[in-house]
Amino acid sequence: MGSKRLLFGCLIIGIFSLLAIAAPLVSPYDPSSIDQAGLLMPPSARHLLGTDGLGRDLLSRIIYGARISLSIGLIAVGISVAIGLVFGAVSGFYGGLIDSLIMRFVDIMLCFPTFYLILAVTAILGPSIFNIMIIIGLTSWMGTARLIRAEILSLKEREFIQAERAIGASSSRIILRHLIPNAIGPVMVNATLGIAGAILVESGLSFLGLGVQPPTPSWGNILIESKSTLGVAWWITVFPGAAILTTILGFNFIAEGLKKKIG
Amino acid sequence: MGNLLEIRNLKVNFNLDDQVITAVDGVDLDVREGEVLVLAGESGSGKTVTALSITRLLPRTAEIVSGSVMLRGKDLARLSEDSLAAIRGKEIAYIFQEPSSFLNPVYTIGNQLLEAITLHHGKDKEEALKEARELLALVKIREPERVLLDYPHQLSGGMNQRVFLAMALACRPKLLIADEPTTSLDVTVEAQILQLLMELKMRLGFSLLFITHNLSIARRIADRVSVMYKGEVVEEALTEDIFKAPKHSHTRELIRAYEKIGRL
Amino acid sequence: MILQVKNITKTFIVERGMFKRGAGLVRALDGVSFSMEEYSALGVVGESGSGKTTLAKIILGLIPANGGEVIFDERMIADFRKDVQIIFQNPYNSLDPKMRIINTLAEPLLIHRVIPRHALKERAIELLRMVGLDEGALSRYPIEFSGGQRQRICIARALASEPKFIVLDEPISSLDLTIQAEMLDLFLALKERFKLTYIFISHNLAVIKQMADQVIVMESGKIVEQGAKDAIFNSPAKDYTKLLLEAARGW
Amino acid sequence: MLTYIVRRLLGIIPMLLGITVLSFLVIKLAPGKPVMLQYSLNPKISLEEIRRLEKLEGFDKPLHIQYLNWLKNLSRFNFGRSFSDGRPVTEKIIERLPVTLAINILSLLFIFAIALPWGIKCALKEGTFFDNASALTMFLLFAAPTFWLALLLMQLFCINLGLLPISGIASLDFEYFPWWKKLWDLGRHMFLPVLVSSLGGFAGVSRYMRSNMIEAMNQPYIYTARAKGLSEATVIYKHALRNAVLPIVTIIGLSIPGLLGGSIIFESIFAIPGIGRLFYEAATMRDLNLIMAEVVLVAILTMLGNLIADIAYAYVDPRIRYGKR
Repeated sequence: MGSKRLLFGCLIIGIFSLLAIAAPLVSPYDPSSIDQAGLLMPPSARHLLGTDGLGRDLLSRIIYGARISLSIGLIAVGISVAIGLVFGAVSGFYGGLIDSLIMRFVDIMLCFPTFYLILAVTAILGPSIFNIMIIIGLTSWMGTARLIRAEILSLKEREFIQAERAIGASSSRIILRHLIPNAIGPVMVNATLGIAGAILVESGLSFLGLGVQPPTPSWGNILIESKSTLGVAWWITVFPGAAILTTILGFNFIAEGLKKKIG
Repeated sequence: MGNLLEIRNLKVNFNLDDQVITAVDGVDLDVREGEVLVLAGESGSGKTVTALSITRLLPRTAEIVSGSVMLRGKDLARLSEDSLAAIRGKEIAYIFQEPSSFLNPVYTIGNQLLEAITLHHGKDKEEALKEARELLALVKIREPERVLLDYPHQLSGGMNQRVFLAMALACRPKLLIADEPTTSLDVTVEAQILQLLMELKMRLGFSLLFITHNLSIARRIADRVSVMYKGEVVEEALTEDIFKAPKHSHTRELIRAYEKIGRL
Repeated sequence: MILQVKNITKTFIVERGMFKRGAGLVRALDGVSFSMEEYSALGVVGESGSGKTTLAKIILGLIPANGGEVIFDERMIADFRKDVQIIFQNPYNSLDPKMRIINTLAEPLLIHRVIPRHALKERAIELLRMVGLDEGALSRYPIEFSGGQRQRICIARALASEPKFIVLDEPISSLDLTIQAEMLDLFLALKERFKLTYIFISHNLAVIKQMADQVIVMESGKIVEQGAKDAIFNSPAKDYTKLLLEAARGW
Repeated sequence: MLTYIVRRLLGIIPMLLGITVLSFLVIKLAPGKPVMLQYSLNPKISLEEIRRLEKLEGFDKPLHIQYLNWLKNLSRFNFGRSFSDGRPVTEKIIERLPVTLAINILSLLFIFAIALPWGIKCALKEGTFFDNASALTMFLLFAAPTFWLALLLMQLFCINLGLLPISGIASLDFEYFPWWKKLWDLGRHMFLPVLVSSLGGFAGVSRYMRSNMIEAMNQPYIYTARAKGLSEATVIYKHALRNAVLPIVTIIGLSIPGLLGGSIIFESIFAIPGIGRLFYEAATMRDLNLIMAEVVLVAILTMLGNLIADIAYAYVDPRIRYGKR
């Protein structure tokens, strides 16, 4: 069951990643080239997924959008896992005052609904792809930090860590050779879910017009148009949303599969 | 003495994701009226599964493949779930290994005890409360009023096991099945609980099926001993005989180990 | 004197439920003192909460004491971490689940540079044979072994650095009866072979009787009675010791 | 119990301090001077004027003094004036708050009224078609972006079926309706927003309830309950349910930030004049005073939600309420 899900998830994400990497090769049109033949054309042989309000090919825009959405997800989570890992590990391993300080900071950060914080910062710093990655990363590490801390606290109680100390292993050896290999599984699961979350946040931001700015296509900002084309051009609503849904599902499947694998 | 319980050819499988494991493989077992039968064996020998099979208290993955469980001529294996529920607690009661986790953490002792008292006999609240106090006195709990209002986590393991015993005896069952009831307790508390159990058995006259891996307990309390090994009963004999002249090689091995580390 | 334990105290802070005021202090150890001769075997007996395991961890320096000191005779114990080892109760928790047995066994050898790198594998095999396993175990993970086998691996790891002193903390109580008996034989054999001094902690008096020549009886963090094995078992002085013996013998 | 509550209430103080410091720093990230930002669109204002205004608002003082001044104003619920229309920020928020709270509270009720029994049913039918089908549905709900679901539902209910109004919270002629028609009108307008804001939480809570229930059903005390001879219904609804439901209390607290965050998106889609939409407008116009006030407000709401949930949980779980004797 676990491995089947894992495989399925990897397949989905693999396909999207390939499309994203090979975008210039596989997309039928340039994402910003306008087909004079018509705007809001329904799906046809010429435009597999139809065209948007400016007459741009929707499929090409979705393929290029995958680049933006996936890389934002990946890099944002990279940042958040790095921060979470450091804070969580320090907190769990050393305990005491530093632990309570870090955990209070986490509590405070968690009081801010992420979307408010992200929106506030993008509003102030301006919405660029770079800013969005950083901001999502900076506002989503708390879960990872708590997870790592809890893992390390429970591992520290396990007798094999005590046994390592008894044979004279140094702190760095214990952290690197025993704590991290044993804690990494749950972190991977958490990170995979984090990518899904980051992609969702990015699409929401872009949908609100405070994320990736047109004409650069992202799955969220393609959907902006669907507000005004509701009832007129269903394909503009359905396809980009389906791309987001499938990607999120893919990452969730991977996470579920990993969780089962780890036991 | 007649047989209170007769188990014949009991076979229990566990259906796991990718395999079927036979935990109990053709067990025959008799519990006589008023006796103490110790079912001894190491972990994984199938003794607990056998005990739980008697009233079908098994986890979902387990399946009784064949066999009969006759309680005074009634085959429990063929009873409907409802008729079996009428027998559980009333005629056959259980006590378990870790009393503190076998009691529900979110209800008071009083609540759980009253439930056992009123379930099989319609009693009004006053009567039931009186009965509850008497039961706690029976298991030698000194402050019954206080204990009735306590939650399980507020009591020690030994106290919880006493409460558990009171609960099991609420309907004066004919058979008490005790699954390693003292294993999680300290030796001094273990001795007290065992003593209490034997005293109550004399007073109330139930039969006791006692499951343990500890042969020194078997030696102390058993009339007869059945030894289980890999899902089968490999030997059954009077206590004296089995310690003096064990027949099966596994029994011999067990007794040798017991002589070495179980016996002072 | 290979070991002197002087007046050890240890208190733990415990939360007592959210609505009771503040935290309570529990005295896990209260003025514990004893000493051991070289090649002797000390049995520590007590019920849960008596402080046995805390004592073991303090001797090993795994947790700090609040007061008192532990002294290993410097002439005999050269390198503390190499020469003093511990075996824990639960073999299912004592091995890193993510590590092959060969790496687990190699760790103490690498840390203490006992032997050159190229001889690691050979030494690991030797260690496994010593505890009754064979080299097939090397490339496997802990999950593939039974409790008894895991405990054997733990012993092999403890012996890897050729210690002089071992603390055995309830090393057999989570195993099946027949396996327990085998393990005791193994300990006794290894004791002879490596001239070990050890502390054997157990709640089981019958096991203590076999494994120790000196005995300490503990209750709630204090030493109730200590003395030679025969004295404790045949003519106990304290009520608590009598109670324990009585419980172990039956009534 | 009282000491615990007092202790938790005292714990709020450092939290509040942290929340305000963090919010303050976020705003100070802004490149350029806030006053510049505020008046940059107004060509009539001279540089001297800006200096004067800066002094007036204390922007020339060191950071910690600015913070203290801000805190002082904050304690009087004075967040300054909105950059966009010059009205007091507090007034604007108070005007918008009831709608958002109403929708979120309705969503919470909706989530729990359906998700709890649903989760229990899945747990009891573990592994059956019903359970698997619902697992898949929840998985999909979890993965779908809320705003996309909102768009699809709007397409379906408002355009294809024409059953519901597409946006706003009331019809134009609302004021002239008799009370029952007002209620009906409100209901029709609220239906989709409440549904959309519930979906994500619904998936989460029902899965959580399911796993809690499965766990509870496998606990030793369930064997005890069966061994007593209790009926399966009593075993489930007395012994397992209580244990499975208790931790849900804390989930209410934890779901608050998600709901408030979601408000931004669905309020702007459905054109609902709540604080979410207000915040969105403030963000697009870089209305700093308003942004800051709302960030602090939602953080405090979240903190209070968690606090209440924690205390409630401690109260309902006897293991926490009473310690060991």
